[in-house]
Amino acid sequence: MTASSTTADVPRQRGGDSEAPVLEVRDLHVEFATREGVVKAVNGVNYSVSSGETLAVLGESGSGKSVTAQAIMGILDSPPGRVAKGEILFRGQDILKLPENERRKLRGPKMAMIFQDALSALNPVFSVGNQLGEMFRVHQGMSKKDAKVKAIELMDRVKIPAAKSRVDDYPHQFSGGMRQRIMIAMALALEPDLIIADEPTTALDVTVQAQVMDLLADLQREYNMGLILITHDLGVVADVADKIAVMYAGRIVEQAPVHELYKRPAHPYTRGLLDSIPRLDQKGQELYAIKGLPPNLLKAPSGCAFNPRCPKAQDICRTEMPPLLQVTEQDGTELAGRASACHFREEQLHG
Amino acid sequence: MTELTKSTSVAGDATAPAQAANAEAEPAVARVTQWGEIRHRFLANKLAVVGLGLVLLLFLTAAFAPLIAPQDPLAQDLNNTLQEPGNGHLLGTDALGRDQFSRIIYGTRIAVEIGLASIFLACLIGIVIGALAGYFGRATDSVLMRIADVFFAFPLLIGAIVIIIAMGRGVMPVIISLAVFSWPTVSRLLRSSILSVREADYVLAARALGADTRRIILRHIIPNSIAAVMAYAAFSVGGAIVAEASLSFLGVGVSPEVPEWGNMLAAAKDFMGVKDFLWTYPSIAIVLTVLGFVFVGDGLRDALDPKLR
Amino acid sequence: MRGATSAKWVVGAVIVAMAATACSSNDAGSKDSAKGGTFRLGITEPTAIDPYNSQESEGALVTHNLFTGLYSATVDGKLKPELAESVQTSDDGKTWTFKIKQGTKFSNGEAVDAESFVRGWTRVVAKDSASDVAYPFAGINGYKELNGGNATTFAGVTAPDASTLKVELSEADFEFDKKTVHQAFSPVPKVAGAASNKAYNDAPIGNGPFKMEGSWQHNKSITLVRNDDYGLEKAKLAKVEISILNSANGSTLEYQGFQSGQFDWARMPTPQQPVAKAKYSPMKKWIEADTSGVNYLVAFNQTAPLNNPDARKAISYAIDREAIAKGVFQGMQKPATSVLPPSFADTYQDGVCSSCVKQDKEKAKQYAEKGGLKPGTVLDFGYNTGAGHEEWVQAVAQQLKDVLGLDVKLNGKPFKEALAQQQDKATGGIWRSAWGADYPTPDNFLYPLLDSGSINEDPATGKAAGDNRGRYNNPKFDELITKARGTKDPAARAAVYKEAEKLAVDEEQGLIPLWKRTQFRLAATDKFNNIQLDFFEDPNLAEISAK
Amino acid sequence: MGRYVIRRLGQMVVVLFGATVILFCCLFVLPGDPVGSLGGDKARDPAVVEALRERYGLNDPLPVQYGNFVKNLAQGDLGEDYTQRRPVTEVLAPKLTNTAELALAAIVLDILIGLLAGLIAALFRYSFWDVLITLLTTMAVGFPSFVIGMVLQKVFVVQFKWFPLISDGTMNSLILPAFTLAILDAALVARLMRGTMLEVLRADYVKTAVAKGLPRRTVLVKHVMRNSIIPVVTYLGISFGSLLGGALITEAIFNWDGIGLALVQAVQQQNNPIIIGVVSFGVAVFVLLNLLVDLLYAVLDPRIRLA
Repeated sequence: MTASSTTADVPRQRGGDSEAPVLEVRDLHVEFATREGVVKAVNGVNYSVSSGETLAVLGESGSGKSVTAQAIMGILDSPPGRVAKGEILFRGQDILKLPENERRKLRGPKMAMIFQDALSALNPVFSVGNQLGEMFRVHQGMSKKDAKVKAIELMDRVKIPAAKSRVDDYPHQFSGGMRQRIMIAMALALEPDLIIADEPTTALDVTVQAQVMDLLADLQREYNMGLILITHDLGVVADVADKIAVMYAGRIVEQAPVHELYKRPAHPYTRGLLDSIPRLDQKGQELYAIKGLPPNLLKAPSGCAFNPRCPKAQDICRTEMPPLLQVTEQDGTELAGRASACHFREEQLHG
Repeated sequence: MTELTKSTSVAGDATAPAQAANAEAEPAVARVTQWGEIRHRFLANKLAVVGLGLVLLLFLTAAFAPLIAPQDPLAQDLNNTLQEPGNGHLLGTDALGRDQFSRIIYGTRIAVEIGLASIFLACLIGIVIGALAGYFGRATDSVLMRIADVFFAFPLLIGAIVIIIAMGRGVMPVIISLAVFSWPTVSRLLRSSILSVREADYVLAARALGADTRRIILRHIIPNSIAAVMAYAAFSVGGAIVAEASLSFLGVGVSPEVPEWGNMLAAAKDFMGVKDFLWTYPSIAIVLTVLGFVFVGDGLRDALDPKLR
Repeated sequence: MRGATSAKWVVGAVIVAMAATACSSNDAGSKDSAKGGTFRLGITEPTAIDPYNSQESEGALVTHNLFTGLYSATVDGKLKPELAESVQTSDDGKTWTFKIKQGTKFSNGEAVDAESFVRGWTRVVAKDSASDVAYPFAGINGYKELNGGNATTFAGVTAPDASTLKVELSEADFEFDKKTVHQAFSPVPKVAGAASNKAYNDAPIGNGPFKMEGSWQHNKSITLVRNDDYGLEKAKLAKVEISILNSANGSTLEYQGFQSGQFDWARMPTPQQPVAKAKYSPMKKWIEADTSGVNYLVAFNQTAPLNNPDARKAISYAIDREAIAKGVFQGMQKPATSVLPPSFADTYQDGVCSSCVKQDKEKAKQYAEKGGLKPGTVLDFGYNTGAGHEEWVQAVAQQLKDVLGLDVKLNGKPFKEALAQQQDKATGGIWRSAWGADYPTPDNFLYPLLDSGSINEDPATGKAAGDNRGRYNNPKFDELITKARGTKDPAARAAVYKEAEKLAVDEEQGLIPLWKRTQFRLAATDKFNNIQLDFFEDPNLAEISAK
Repeated sequence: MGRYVIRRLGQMVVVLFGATVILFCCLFVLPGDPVGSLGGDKARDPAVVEALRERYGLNDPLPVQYGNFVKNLAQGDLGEDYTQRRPVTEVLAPKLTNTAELALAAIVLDILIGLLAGLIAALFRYSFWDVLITLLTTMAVGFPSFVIGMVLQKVFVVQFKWFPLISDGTMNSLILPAFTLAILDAALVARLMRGTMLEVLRADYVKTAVAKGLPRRTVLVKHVMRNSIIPVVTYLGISFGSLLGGALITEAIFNWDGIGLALVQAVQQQNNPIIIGVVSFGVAVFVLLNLLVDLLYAVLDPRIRLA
């Protein structure tokens, strides 16, 4: 079977150039034109992800994390949205420069996306088999019958019980967890190099969340794919991610390997996020919450966008925008893969 | 559901970031400011304002018809029949030498009278029956809704003709016949919005706080359902005016001697190609009036429920 | 869709037509049958073309050309013998003996004899037929029994031999022969069967100058072809194609069809008449005729406020017929000054209704005062809607208001409702009405409209079922009518009818004449010779010939 | 599904019963005698009136008349028309064909014009075409069909003579009436289509489809159209009533020999069997059509469960 031969091949290839990132985002700017003015949703984001690596992008809603993902996939609503500046390198090639038709061919076979709400992300009027099989029919010109066989295989793959009898069912006939598995199956169908999962478990029950997350992680390992996991849930991230980028108001405010970040956040916003996770050992204490609301992107505050909410904000925070800079140990040694956009990053890290 | 103009719909476009930004900046729905909000959104809609202008013009013309009309709309002048526009008659004269401009001006009265009265009556019946059905549910609901189905099943014009057969021509029969076949839409609207509002959080909250049912209906359910009814009503007044003119055009509306646009068109029909001014001007009057109500209805609907755009 | 189906129809019709012409040209000795031309016109759907129930002008058009009876009427209301070779009338005016011309045939070959007439007449009057045109037979002995279902034969109509038709009347009527021009008096062949014979209803076999080609295509068409075996003077046209148009806009369609060359004969909508006249009159394609009818106002003689002649005269004087004719009808209607139409040359009295001649406000007011019509008196003015009367009644109402200060209440109703109200005993005021003659006799106006015998009041409900809905009731007038009917000499009879009209219409103003019945037609005189409007307001198909 | 259909058919019978009862009551209160006059405006002979009243059972009490009506209706018999005395079914059949033709042509136009205009407006949102279409559709809603009909007739028949005034049985004579009848619904369909499509275009599953690397055409035709069409189908079902009402006007203006014109004439003539025939037919078709639309809705949208 073709499927088995490719699965055997591809990981080897990928293993070959694991040093070069699958995807690299450079200085990405995304804007939305609205009646009230131009909304700058993403303002110079940089990140990369390699084969087999998981990058978690963290942030509140409106922080620009989903928009970045949509820009990568090329599914921004445009108009009004557009990439104003920047590069998105997929295996070294700037895909923003590709003609739409070329770019389309990447989607599915090379990169795929998993959406937050599988119920609305699956077309309600087509059977799941149809929607899964569509990947094979469109990209590989497979016949309807063969595509259906593949669809059943995929459903088995993501552990949907009785796949054969359910392949003709419609999305609304599945439970939330099962639907998300179908989304995952659809993303995996053509074994892409990169998967972007946009809050894949947010809409699910807690018990199901872990199952789906585990499944995703297993499959990622198995296929050695790059994974961008977009979430606002720090709990989810800890187990699966290799590195984390924290976004706030369209910028990355902190970047770090996962455990480093948990141990020692280098940005007050990250600190706030971590503190707001309920912990068993602090039962009975009042839960921490970051005060205030995310900024209005139409009129972002001057200086650091987080300053109105920051407990440690100083005058400089209100006037000068802090760039994303390398974070060092107290002795000055650079911390690999760590950066923070805070005027007082060192204090935050060590204090 | 549908969009009207560029200006109004852009706001609805707020994609992820802007939406998030706006939504969170205005927490929950501040019910106190709702009406102000609606007015604001309505007035921001250019077509709606144009429509409002047309409707106001219609009302004013109807109210001050005797002052505006240069002549008695019934005064005949058999020596000056079928005069082309001009020569002392701005829009010409009809087959009995009556001043067409004055007749069109007076025609606003019938249009306003029938349009408003029939829809008001329809809303009244519809709200009562819809509220009863939605509130009591079960047997009451199914009986009332079957009755509504019966009336709903008559195409408006055809049903209206049947009633007019029984009642004879005239203003009152037209009003009644239009109302009788329009109310089911209102009651369905009200019933379904009651059913959905009944489970809405703030109603559950009110119930949890121990508010009694009647209070809930009057204070929470009706005001929230009325919005949809109002938009429907504004839109339907235009429809009722068209229906009323259609009935007259078919020779079953108000009495032929009444200065009314449909009557004028019916009388002018045979002059097609000979005296075209006889039907063009009443047509323009009808179109402007209906457009006015359509614009207002659209604008109201959009303002009341921006989601629907 | 439409295109496909109607294309099929057209093809079908062409094939039928070709077959028909092919057949007839093979017939011996009818070389000219393919010649003669085709006359095309539009009518609205008739009620019936079978003589048993053929009634309005459209039905008459077809029936008269399919059937030939004892007499026909000329345009000016004169009798023209057809199958009646001779007639004898008893001195009491009750027994009529007609000699039927022998040797003529129905188009199925059956001979036309006296029995065919008995058959035809019986068929109309029989109860089961429920015919709308049985009333002209009402004066014949045995009518009540046959019409009421108590007899199956018509006692007063007998055929002693094949060429003799004997008719016995219950009352003297020296004008009975004139009644027989009505198409209901047609002979029918044996195949006609009962009135419920649907096949015959839609494709009657007759003895007229034309015969049916195929059946009546309801709402589509009726096609007539020349009857080459016709026993009298044969028609010249080879074919008559009658398109059936929507009655809602029949005249508009006819007019447009004429303009585009689709029709050779047409009516036109009133508003278009002046334009059409200006255009077609110089081309000699314009036909204008005062026909045998009158437009008038019913005045309710027995109910206030018009229960005296003075009040009725006040109304009549107050109306400016001339102004309305000019202003509203754009000069296309002419004021009527009598009930009997000018087409009845022997009895026509121009200006017999002195109040009709000219509007006279002074006289109107004087009569109003005498008749108790005070300013502010409520006057109901009824009319039937949907028939084009909406406009001019308003003009009349306005004049009554202006001149007499009456509070005129216009009351438009669909015809049947209007009728019910007119028949009601309590109804007062005036009502718009019109009358057209069924046969060319003054009796056909004066008796139904003004004789007390035509009130026909139902004792239980008080409803007037007759045509004298104004309930004019004057024994003197009734006497005159009876006298006229019993007068054998035509000139003396005409004098009595004139006297009766003067009494009822002038002296007592039993009803109020308004306009003559004036008809306008367009005719393709460039293609056809001798086109005229006949007594029934139809083209004289049997006499038209192609140029 | 089967049970649902049966239940709905049951409701339909109730609705039809109610509608015909209303109809009978309205006709019964009329003062005129339905057989009281001839086709023209002459009174009928009393003897004939009586004979006809007997023949048509008009002397029976209303409930008996209604019972007979229902009994005959069950056998597909709508009685006899009062003027020509031909079976109503026979009189109405060709008219029905004509109206069906007109209505069908109008619905096809509705769908063609409406969907296309809505599609263009939604896809090229805020473009010149969108603004134009939005404006035109909004205006069209304000133009009563008799005004549209008269304008079309004046311009294309009287002025340019492109179309015949008399229906000559060709496609040509169908165009203007069908257009007149279609215009309002086409505009409403376009507005509905535009709105729905904009909503659908924003839907997550469309994003998914794009993210799956489907060609634009597949995304539009399969994923967007299929979902956008659902409300349009429902709308067309409900709009059938207004279509019939519009047919009254359109047929009157264009002399289209359909049931609408027959109704208007029957009202003037108090030809009750025709009125009853046309109105009950209209009601029945409307109700049946809505059942079909609901069933179709369930087919188009698998989320709908008929119960």
